[in-house]
Amino acid sequence: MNDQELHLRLSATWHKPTGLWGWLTDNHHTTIGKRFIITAFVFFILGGIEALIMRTQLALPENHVVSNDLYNQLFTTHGSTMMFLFAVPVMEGLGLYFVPLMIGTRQMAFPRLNQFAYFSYLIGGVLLYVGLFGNFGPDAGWFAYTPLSGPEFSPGKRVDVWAQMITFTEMAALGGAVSIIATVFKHRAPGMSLNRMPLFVWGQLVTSFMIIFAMPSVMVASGMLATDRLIATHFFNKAEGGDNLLWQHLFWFFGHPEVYIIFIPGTTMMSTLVSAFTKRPNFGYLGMVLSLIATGFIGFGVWVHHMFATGLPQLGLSFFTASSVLITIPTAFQFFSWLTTLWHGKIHFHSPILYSFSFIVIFLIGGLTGVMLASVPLDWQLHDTFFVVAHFHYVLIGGAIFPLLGALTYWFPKLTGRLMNEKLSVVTVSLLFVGFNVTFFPMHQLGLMGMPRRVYTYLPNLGWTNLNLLATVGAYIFGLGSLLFVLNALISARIGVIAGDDPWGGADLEWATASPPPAYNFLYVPTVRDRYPLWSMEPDQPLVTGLATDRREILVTKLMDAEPDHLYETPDPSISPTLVALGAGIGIIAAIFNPWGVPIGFVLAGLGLLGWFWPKPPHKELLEPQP
Amino acid sequence: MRLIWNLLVVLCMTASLGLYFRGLARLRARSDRGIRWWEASAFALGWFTIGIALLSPIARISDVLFSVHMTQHELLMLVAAPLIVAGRPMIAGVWGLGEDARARFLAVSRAPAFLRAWHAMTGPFTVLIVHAVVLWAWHIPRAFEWALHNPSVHAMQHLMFFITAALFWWALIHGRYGRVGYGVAVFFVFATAMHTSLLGVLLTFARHVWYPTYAAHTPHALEDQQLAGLIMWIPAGVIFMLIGLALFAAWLGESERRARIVTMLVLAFVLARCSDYPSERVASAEHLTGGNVDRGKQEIRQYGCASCHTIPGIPGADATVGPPLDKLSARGYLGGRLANNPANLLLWIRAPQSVDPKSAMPNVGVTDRDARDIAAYLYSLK
Amino acid sequence: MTLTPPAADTTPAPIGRRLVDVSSLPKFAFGHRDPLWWGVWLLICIEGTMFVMLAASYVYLRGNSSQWPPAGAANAPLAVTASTVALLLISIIPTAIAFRAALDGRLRVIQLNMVLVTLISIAAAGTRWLELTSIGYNWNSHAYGSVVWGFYFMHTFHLVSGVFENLVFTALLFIGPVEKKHMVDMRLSAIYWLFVVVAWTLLWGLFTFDSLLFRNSIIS
Amino acid sequence: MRLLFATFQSPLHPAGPYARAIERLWWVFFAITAVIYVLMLIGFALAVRKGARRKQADLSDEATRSGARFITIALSATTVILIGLLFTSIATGRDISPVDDKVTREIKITGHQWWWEVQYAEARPDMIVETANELHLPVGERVKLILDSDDVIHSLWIPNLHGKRDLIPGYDGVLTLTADKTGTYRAQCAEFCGLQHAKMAFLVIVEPKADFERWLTAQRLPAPFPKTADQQHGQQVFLTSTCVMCHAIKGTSAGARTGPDLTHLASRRTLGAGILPNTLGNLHGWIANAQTIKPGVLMPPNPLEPNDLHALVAYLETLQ
Repeated sequence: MNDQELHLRLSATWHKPTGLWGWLTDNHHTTIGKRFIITAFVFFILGGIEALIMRTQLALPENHVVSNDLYNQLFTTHGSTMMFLFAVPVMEGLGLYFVPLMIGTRQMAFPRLNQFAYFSYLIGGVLLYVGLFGNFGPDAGWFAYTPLSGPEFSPGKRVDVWAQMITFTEMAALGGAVSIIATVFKHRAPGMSLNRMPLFVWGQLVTSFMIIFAMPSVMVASGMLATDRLIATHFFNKAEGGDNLLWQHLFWFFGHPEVYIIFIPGTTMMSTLVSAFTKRPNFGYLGMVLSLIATGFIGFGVWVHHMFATGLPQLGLSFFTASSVLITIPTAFQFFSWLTTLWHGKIHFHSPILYSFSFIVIFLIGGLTGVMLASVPLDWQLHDTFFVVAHFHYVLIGGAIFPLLGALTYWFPKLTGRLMNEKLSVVTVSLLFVGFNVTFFPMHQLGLMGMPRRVYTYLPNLGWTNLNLLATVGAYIFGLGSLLFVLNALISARIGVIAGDDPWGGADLEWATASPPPAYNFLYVPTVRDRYPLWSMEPDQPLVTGLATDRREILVTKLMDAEPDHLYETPDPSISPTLVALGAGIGIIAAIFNPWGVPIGFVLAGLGLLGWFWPKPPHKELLEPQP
Repeated sequence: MRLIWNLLVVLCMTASLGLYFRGLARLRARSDRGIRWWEASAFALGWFTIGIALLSPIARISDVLFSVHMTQHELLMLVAAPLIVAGRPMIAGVWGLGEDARARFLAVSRAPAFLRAWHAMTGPFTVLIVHAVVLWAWHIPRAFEWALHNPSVHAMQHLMFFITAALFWWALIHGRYGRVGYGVAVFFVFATAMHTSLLGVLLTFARHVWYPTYAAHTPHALEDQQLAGLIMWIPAGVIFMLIGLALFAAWLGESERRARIVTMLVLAFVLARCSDYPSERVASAEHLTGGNVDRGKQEIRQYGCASCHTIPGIPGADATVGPPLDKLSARGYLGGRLANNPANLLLWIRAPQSVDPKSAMPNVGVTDRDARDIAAYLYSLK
Repeated sequence: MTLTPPAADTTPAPIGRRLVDVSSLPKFAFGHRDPLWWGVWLLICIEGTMFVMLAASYVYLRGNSSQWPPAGAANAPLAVTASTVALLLISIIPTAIAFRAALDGRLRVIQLNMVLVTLISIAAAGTRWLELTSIGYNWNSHAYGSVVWGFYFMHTFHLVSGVFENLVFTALLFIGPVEKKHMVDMRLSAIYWLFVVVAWTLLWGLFTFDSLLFRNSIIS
Repeated sequence: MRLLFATFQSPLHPAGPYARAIERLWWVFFAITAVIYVLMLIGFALAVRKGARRKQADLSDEATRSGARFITIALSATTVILIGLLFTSIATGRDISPVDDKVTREIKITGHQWWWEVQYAEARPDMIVETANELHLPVGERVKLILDSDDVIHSLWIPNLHGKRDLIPGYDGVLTLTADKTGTYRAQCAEFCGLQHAKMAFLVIVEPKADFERWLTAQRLPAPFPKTADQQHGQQVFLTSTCVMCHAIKGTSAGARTGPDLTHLASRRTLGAGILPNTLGNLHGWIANAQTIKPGVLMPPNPLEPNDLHALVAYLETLQ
């Protein structure tokens, strides 16, 4: 069989269904990954518009652009969107798209789970926005502190929408995480031992583990909140033995790791970019990996620093400060490694590396203000002020969005086959950088001048006006930059320069196949001999052959050393996972109005699951009944 | 009662130290391998920590302050236990025994029943669960109070803490999967860190004094309990993290080492599987060695390889002095000494005596060029 | 850096390349070699964390109340709750036998034991129903009621899914055709069932023996 | 208005020892982190310049060694600095959380949606002073604030005197503070508490001891009986309209506790929880329709006849 024939056969086997039916049934990781990314960007734009409306409202004191009621809905939706509907899904989307390509396999471990995850995510997101546009959007903050979010102080359906949205998006995140872990552990190309995985893949792995242990906590919490509201349980009702701080503990046990769930992929994209544009391996690979793991580990131990002002045991405060400060060390290691890599590398100035430079300038401020906030006395003054708003935007936009946009520019050819317009990209990154700093730097000052967070307006005589106006101007510049990025992506996807397989001379396996990759990813699964396979690829590097071409068979390798182990058939397109998501969706949304929705959704989802897992012919290797 | 237990502790500790260092001395007298100095130092440090935990004023104050008591327990479980385990006390201990006792011990330890029990007891999952159950069970108010009032029960509590912790660390560090299992170990360290932290969290945020005895000793019993919880949560969590990271680093190193072996195996695998693609077999064999298969065929006859070896494709080469050379590419080792790769094959063809002076294969003065051709031919065989 | 133009055929031709032929590898594997094994254990991690969070909430709420359980809060009769736990624990035996038998594909043994597991799990669901109908308080009675009903809700959800899974699996074993790789799934389903059993045993122990566990603690 | 808020609402303008300790800590942190930031940026600038000028990436062992050396040194320095900052922070934390309970006064502050209730504790119930949205403190005295909430979580933040502390229903929070400079300081709710979180402010008036005692004595008196006919009419309006459903005026039959106690309304400086100066005009508008000024506030619009409204305000103005 020659390559042309092989190509035809594999294309037929891995054919992606098209049209509406295809949209509902396709489970290929590139399709799902791309969908996650695009949907997340739609939510990013919506969240951004909310931010601009809020900034417009705050531009002047006693302004009347929106009412306080709408403002509260807007900031709640903005926070929830950016955390649950944008940051986590977009990072996972990139993982779904690129992890299999970077580790050299044809498909993820559980494609149907990914499909289910996507539809759960979509339903959750749409639910939130139906709420906002129908004027029953949640208004108790993205943290939904009880008792404010409880049945007594938030009557109506608003917070219910929020709680159910959480359940959905967390289900999606968990599904993706399970799939990514199994894929990374079992689908790596022969020779790619753990010690040779790209740092981006490590980031996805650590993030996924964090999701597995952090998200259940918020699901339990949002479940308790929902039942408190719907069937009058008393988890957070002080009068009947419940407790309000329990909510905060459960929420922040998830909420703090959440920050690192967003930030860790950001740092590994940063590592990818630094290495790709200096043509040099990252310094201290082992240290980088351990830093990621240490960050993940410590991330679970510091949630209490969101609660310094609640009056915790005095004794504990110094311990909590210490553990919060500890997390600086692994991040510092990564910084020094990038610095060293830049120093010893040959820097090629393309737009993606400019995003990395922005990351350094911006995130560093966020990191240093983080050290300030870890100090209990300072936190008592700065907590819940605009200083904190500035801090976490410096951390999250600086630490995750800038590397994300850089990585998308870098990987754009692999997603679309074309390069993004370089000149536009340079303008974009400049606008974003300037806009960002003009928006958020003054907020530090505002916080120190006593401006609290989450206020829909402020009095004219407090001296906050000028800085707020400045921040609003910056927000529009930042908005313009984001818009330009989206436009550049849309235009370049149609008329950009054709990129070819490997336009940047990248090191990792995703560049070893066509751009965009064919449905089967690799004509022959590659083998790997070190951490930077394409830089050290020798002409005689073996290829894997012998995988079936008439069904979607993939190679499973061993966890540690990626020795070929067995063959595994991944499922064809199917409607069942979509139906399961839909069934669960009907149930959980119905539950807002009537608790019987839960069992109904359970039954509907169960029927879908039957279709999902019931074995289909042709049956191979039958088991003969033994006497 | 207390005095008796303290005496017993002193006795046990002296005995164990004597046994360990006698074994260590014997081992080192026999060979320079075995237990390394840093391992022995770890043991000594762990032993010293036990002394601090059980015999210093810490032990006395721990009756009054829960936080000190907690420190004592963490010293036993998180400092002493892993250090002692790192010192390989079993090996040294066995060697420290007298000749007869050692023989008897070895006989018992090799009995299938004993092995089965030991195996069951030291599975990583088992030790995780056992340690967790012991830890949580002893913190149940009733159980803890019992230990506070009864020195024998208290001794039992310490013993159980220490033994289950030691088994936990033993299973993770030296356990049956060795370094391959360090990944599992990292996960189990994480799981243990999480559940012990949870206990710490519950103690920190509790509004009750869990153990009333302490309330009788100090008016600040609640603060004392919070401090105890915090010690269990944060400093202990940091120690867990550091151990976890160290194990993880070792795991990655092991994965690299194994991947090298696997790459070698894959190479053999590749060549062995080439049979379906004859032209590529030749091409890849030539690529690997830089030689020429056809010329190699000639040279094999010229150098007289056939008088000792059976070689497919060479007329008359069916001698049985040396091993047959078919499927050479699928072999793991050359001459029983060298890993099978092109460079080693060339070396072996040209100078077997320099690799293994006891080998019957002579140095027949093959030139580098010819050796490459011969190697190419041999690797092209099915 | 120069941008390479697109090649007509983007995949390198394998001529002259060494190939690793994997066609003879097995089509399935047991234990941690199998991706789905990881999927199931990760699912257990997720669900387990949820149970742990619920149990932690129980202990946390307990610490904030002066009386726990509140006066007059009567749990379901011990005989009923204990028989559910006993049934669940008994089901471990046939599960374990089927688990072993799956390794060498002894279909008869598996079928027999899966029928047993299914029957026992249905019986456990029955006693669970009795439990639910005889709890002496409601979820909206007090926080204690909320959290214990929380245990019940979460676990009954798992129990029903488990029964459903056992039923479907047993049906599959009889309807056939049974493939060798179903033995892998069979073992995974057994692992999950074991989790359902262990999770309840612990939760049940926590709230049933509450007074025994916490009797000595005092309020400051 | 300007006069009212003459002092900046800012942690950087401390008026008490605790806020001052935190301010000092802030400047220590600020200076050190600023130096680190500048050094890091210089480092990156140099690295980028170096990297840009190279012909080729340096993959030599020497480069690896020097990189490892740099990372080790830099990471050690980071750790040392962090430990230093940690101990500075802990030391300040100890300074601002006095262990002993030696205070001259206990004041209970209860958060409501969206106003503050203030109670000066006294042994005799009839001596208890109750006011709202205003905290008077004698200069130089250490006082203990007991913090509670009636509904949702609020957070009391008087940046010029101390850090913030949450008011959580069912938990008695404690904040001990001292003011050592007279003046008026603004405070604001810092935890999101619903619709009018933005307009839940608070004044802290630090006075010389004598002034404070005078104020306290005045506050203990019940409301004076209205003198003029207009004022008496106003009292009638108050007692017969919906006002009494929520408000109390000591000395009259009005005793509801949902809204602020109005016994000494006229002596207060602001209306609507620190958002309007307490002037005649503002009081009219506030009573007539507080919803336009503070949308969502629990006080309903009061469509009173004009003369009733004037009389009511005239009465309320007597409540000194």
